[in-house]
Amino acid sequence: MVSPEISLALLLLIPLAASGLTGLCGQRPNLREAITFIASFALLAIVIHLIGFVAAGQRPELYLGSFAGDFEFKLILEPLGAVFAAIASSLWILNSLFTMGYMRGNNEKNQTRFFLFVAIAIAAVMGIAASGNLITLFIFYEVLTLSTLPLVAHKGDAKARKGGTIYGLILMGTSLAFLLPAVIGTHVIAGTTDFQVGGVFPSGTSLLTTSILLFLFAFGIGKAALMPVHPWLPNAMVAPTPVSALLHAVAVVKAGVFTMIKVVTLIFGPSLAAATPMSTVLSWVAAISIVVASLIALRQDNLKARLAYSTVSQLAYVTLGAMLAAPAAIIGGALQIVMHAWGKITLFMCAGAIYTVTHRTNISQLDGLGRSMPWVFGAFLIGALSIIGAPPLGGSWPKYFLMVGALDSGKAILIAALIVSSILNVIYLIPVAARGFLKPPADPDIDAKITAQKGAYKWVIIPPVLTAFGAFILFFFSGPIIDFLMPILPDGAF
Amino acid sequence: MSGHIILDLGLISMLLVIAFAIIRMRSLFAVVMLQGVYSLVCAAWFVSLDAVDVAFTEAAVGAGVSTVLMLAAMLLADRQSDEVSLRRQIAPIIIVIASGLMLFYAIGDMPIYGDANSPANSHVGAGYLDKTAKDIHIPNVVTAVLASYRGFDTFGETVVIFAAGLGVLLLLGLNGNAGKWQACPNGVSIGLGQSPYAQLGEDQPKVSPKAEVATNLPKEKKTIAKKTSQSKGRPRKAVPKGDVS
Amino acid sequence: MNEHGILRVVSKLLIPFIAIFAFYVQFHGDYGPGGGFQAGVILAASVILYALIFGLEAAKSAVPPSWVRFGMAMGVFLYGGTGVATWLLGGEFLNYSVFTPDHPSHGQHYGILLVELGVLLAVASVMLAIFYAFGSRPVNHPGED
Amino acid sequence: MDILSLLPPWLLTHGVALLVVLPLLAGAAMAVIPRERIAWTITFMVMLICMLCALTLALQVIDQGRLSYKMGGWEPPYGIEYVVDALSAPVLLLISAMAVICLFYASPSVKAEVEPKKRAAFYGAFLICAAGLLGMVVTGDAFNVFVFLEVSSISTYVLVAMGHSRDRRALRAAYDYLILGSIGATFFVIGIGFLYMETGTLNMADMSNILDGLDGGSRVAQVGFAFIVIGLGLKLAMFPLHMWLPGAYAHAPSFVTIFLASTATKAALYLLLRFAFTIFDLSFDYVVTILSQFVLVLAVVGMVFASIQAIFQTDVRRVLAFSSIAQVGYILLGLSFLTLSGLTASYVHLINHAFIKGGLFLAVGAMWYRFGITRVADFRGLSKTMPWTMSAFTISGLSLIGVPLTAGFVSKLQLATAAWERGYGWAVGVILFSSILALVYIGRILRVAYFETPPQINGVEVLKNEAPLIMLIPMWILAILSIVIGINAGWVVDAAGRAAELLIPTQMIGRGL
Repeated sequence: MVSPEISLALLLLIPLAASGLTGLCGQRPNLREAITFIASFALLAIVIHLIGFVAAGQRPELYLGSFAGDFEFKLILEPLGAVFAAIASSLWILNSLFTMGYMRGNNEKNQTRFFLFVAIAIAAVMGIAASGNLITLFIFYEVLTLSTLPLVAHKGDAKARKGGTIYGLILMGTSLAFLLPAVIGTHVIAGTTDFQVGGVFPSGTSLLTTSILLFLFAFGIGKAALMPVHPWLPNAMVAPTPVSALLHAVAVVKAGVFTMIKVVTLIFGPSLAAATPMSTVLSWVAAISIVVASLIALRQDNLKARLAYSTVSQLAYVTLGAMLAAPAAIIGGALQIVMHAWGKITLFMCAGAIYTVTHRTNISQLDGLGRSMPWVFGAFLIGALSIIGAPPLGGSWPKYFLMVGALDSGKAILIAALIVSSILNVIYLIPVAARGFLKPPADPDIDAKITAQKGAYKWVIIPPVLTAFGAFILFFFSGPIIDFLMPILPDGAF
Repeated sequence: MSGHIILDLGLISMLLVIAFAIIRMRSLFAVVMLQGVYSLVCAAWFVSLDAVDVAFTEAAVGAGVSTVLMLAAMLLADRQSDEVSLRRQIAPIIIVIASGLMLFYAIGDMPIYGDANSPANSHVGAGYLDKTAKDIHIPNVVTAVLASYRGFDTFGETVVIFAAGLGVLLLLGLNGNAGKWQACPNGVSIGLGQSPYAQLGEDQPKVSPKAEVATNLPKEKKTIAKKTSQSKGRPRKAVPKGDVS
Repeated sequence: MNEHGILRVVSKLLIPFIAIFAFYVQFHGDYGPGGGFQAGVILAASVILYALIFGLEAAKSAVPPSWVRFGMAMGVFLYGGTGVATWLLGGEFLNYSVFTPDHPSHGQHYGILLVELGVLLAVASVMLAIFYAFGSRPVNHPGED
Repeated sequence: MDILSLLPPWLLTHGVALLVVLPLLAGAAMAVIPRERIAWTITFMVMLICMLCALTLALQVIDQGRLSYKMGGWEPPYGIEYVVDALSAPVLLLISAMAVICLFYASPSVKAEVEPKKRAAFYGAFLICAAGLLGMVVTGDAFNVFVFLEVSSISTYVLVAMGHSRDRRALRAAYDYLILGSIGATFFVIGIGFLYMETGTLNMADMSNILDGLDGGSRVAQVGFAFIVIGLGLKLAMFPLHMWLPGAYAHAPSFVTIFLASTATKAALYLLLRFAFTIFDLSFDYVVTILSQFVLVLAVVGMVFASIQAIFQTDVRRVLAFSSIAQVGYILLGLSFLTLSGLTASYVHLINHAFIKGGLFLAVGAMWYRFGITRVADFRGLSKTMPWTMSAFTISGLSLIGVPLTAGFVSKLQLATAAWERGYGWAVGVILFSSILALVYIGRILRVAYFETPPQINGVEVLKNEAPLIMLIPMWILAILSIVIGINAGWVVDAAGRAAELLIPTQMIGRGL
């Protein structure tokens, strides 16, 4: 079998190779897409292979040398990273399928460039997932920003340029201004930036220092879209929908919250994080983000914008879990990464499918469309329910654990935020599907035409159905995932 | 000794007066002439300081040739210099005063002029006096230091002078006909359109003969590209430049 | 310029002496003040004086610009070449003693002589070059001379 | 070292001098060589030999430590000594290697920008400039530094002025540079004079010993040090003394800008390190005060102000020029920490910035070569019309910002760590704030290049018109170097560490903190 070191290297090399080959095969779309698929399946296989090692208690490690002084460049896969890698690689397959359908269906320009940068972004995500220390993580974090920037500004018109500029400025700006100092501070204070179970800071570190560092991390990880550094996310909505699906469900935002959890558990350690006064402040910020973003989402008519604000809200769940720092809350946050990924990608793919077939973007235009596109709207409904947290869908578990975590850490009042948010979720997500199924069609003739042509668009319809099914299946697999994740917490913490 | 001091003081005050006169004067001819005078007085002062070699150089270069060169340069320019507003003089005056204060600050700790025990006269300087007689057998120690002990410095100085000559050669040419040639991009010149200097040039972008311009037909693109890359000879064409004087 | 008769006569008499004085300064540098720098400037001054009295074109035909250009480079070459020669003889750069290993001080004399000649050539040529360059430019103010 | 035993022994002994003498003599030869092609070939060969020479010297330094060469065979305090050590060897290699890289690029670039008859002499001036810079770095004699400072300065003024056939403003820029540069040189030579007055010697090592014995010396030495710092500050474009730089970089011929941007300020920075830490040292209070207070403040102000000014420039070359001033601020900041890690970071950035800025100016030069453009607004659609050039520009630009996996990140990481260790948390903030400003000014250019459509000429879109291969190769060498350092900067950091150890000997660590 392939050794763990080589597997780790392959984790980066497969998407990079796919990117290179895609660039070379730009003139032949079929070959290009075939490469993407082969690469995505190969990547998933490698990830599963690696998960085997991790589940057996091993920590595959790849040391790439020190790149400057005592800053090292190394990859270590631990359970949290393995889960993240698994989500990203499995959703890459489905997203590629969807991308192909979307791109061809809409005759987008520069398709090769698109596939090329998506593959690089996936490589960066794998790098983030498998980073052995903060510096390595930071490097891949920036690579991810840069590789997704051309995707956001893909259309190249004035709006896309503006979106791209805001995206680049906020993500690069926060990471340079806050995250990098936090990383350097950690390096100087702790003498290392390696991720360790239970944290790295020496016991005498003052709580003021850790408070400052935690603050820098929380806002430096701009990809976690904690308010007020969230504006990049709604602005990134100018991108083609597959990008939004990738950004909002798989790559960018998940990388952000993943980093957040990883920092809290493996750099600070749950006990130190809980003892740091700043964590209380930040958990309030997260709670406020959850509610405020939901309220904003309520007022959006553009479907993608509504989903974007919903994402801001849902990401804050993860941040909340991390900042509560109780074991249950951390597990809840980690689960939220998984569950939200599947739920939200479903919603975005549905939005993309609707746009590809009907060229409609606003919720008010969807009346009665569910009858001509039942699969898409059905998938949307399931995705929405999962996001809301209704059993028996995957999304219900994280909310449960977060509530337990909030109780454990003595911040029961924050449960109110979770409940309010769930109610708001219902208010802003369910009507979308309801309009489609219940309201009479605005223009039956066009809808009939759509029904007739639907076969041509099957590649944008199948993926969301599959992910919706996944969101359902995951409900039953949360137990193994939790068991798998437990080693990231110090012994006996749960 | 006291006579020496009176002489020195007289020469230095003359230098000061001339320097101020040069600064205040606006007729360039007078400035050039005063600079010659300044060098001459300077040379006299160096003689009084027993630096005969330096004095000789100052007299030959400063008072002699450079005056002539300045005159030749002056012929090409206006005869009067423009008035410089007081506001623009403030910063330089502050800098000059600050530097002067720093120099005065140091004076207190300087060795007395001619002090045989000062580091400059005792360490390497005294060594040169001994060594020259032993190693080189020439009476003029200055020449020995310049051309042998520190010969590489003099080589460097020769190159400095050569570089100045090369600069003149490059910028003016020896026959007064340089500076007409204009640079030109080796392709299509675009983008002069909104240049802030556009009003001095032309608004229309120039297309040079080697321009690689094509219609939107993909087949033709390649043929044109090939043709242009084959044609080696590149006719020069002046492109209007933003000229700010 | 033909009306400046006295100037022409006097300068015709003076110029050779100025040039000879330059060489005196050059070769007497070992014993008294002077050396290649001063000598070069004085030599250039003699040509410049000639140009001022008899016109630039006359000076240019006496000392053509191409010579000047060549002289500049030769000056540096003579200096650097002395160093290269000491290299070839196995010494350090500009270690003149290797010219006459038996009498290092003689070698020093030769070396100093050679490099001072280089300085003379370079300085005189560059001064002339600068003068030619400025003198040859078209004058902006035809009203004055 | 095995390689060293293969080389002729003559080279091992005399390579130190050959490095400077060869380009000087070749430069003189250019005045009489009529043909441009021959001139280029000779120049290229000479600089190649210099580079190999510098490489040999670097190997020798690793092998044997300090190398010393007695010019004219005279013993050091009397004759001029040439010294190569861990501090100067990397800078020598940097200057000669950048010269070779630039020369690759020169043959088309100079053809487009310099009058045919003058090209040979132009290469001559370049050779003299390079020799001057090398001489400044390799010499161990304080006055010889001044001589070579003048050699390089005079030829630089000429080279900058040669931009006049492209843009008449080059003459004004060269004149400004001449005036300010001469003032700087005057300050420097007064400082040297004062040092001579204090110590009676010009040899750096001797001077350092005597100053130590005098316990830092009197006011004369103090004023001398201040004058030297100001003089060098002008040459290296320390913040308020930088006025000459934007004009000189913006209007010189591309080839000259590239070479100057990547080497000239670096050589002056090297001299500052040399004077401040080896001739003087941190046991003298006034050195500590000047470096850790004045230089620190100027560095920080420069980093922020120059970056802000860069944002508002319309000409890309001016953007990059102001960015250079800001980057000099970074280097000075590291220096002013007076710690081992600070100096290491400073030295690393000195090397990295040469590659980064060289790469950027190479790309900008190629853009002028093809399209006659230098303004930000004219960059529209360049990613389509010059994809390879623009990609190289992008990589170097990202490196300037300090994006991970590039050289710029390594230096900023080192610098920020050093600042943190020094206890200057605020300096970390300034470094990163300045990086964000860099993100803005580079991002502005990239945005125009990538997201706007190429312009049309007479209604026809300008087609792909890539720079010639010979121009692409150097800029890609530097871009790739930037990435290589970003991935593994071990060798640069090691070299810098060795240099820093030379600057702050063990007993001096922690002095002046």
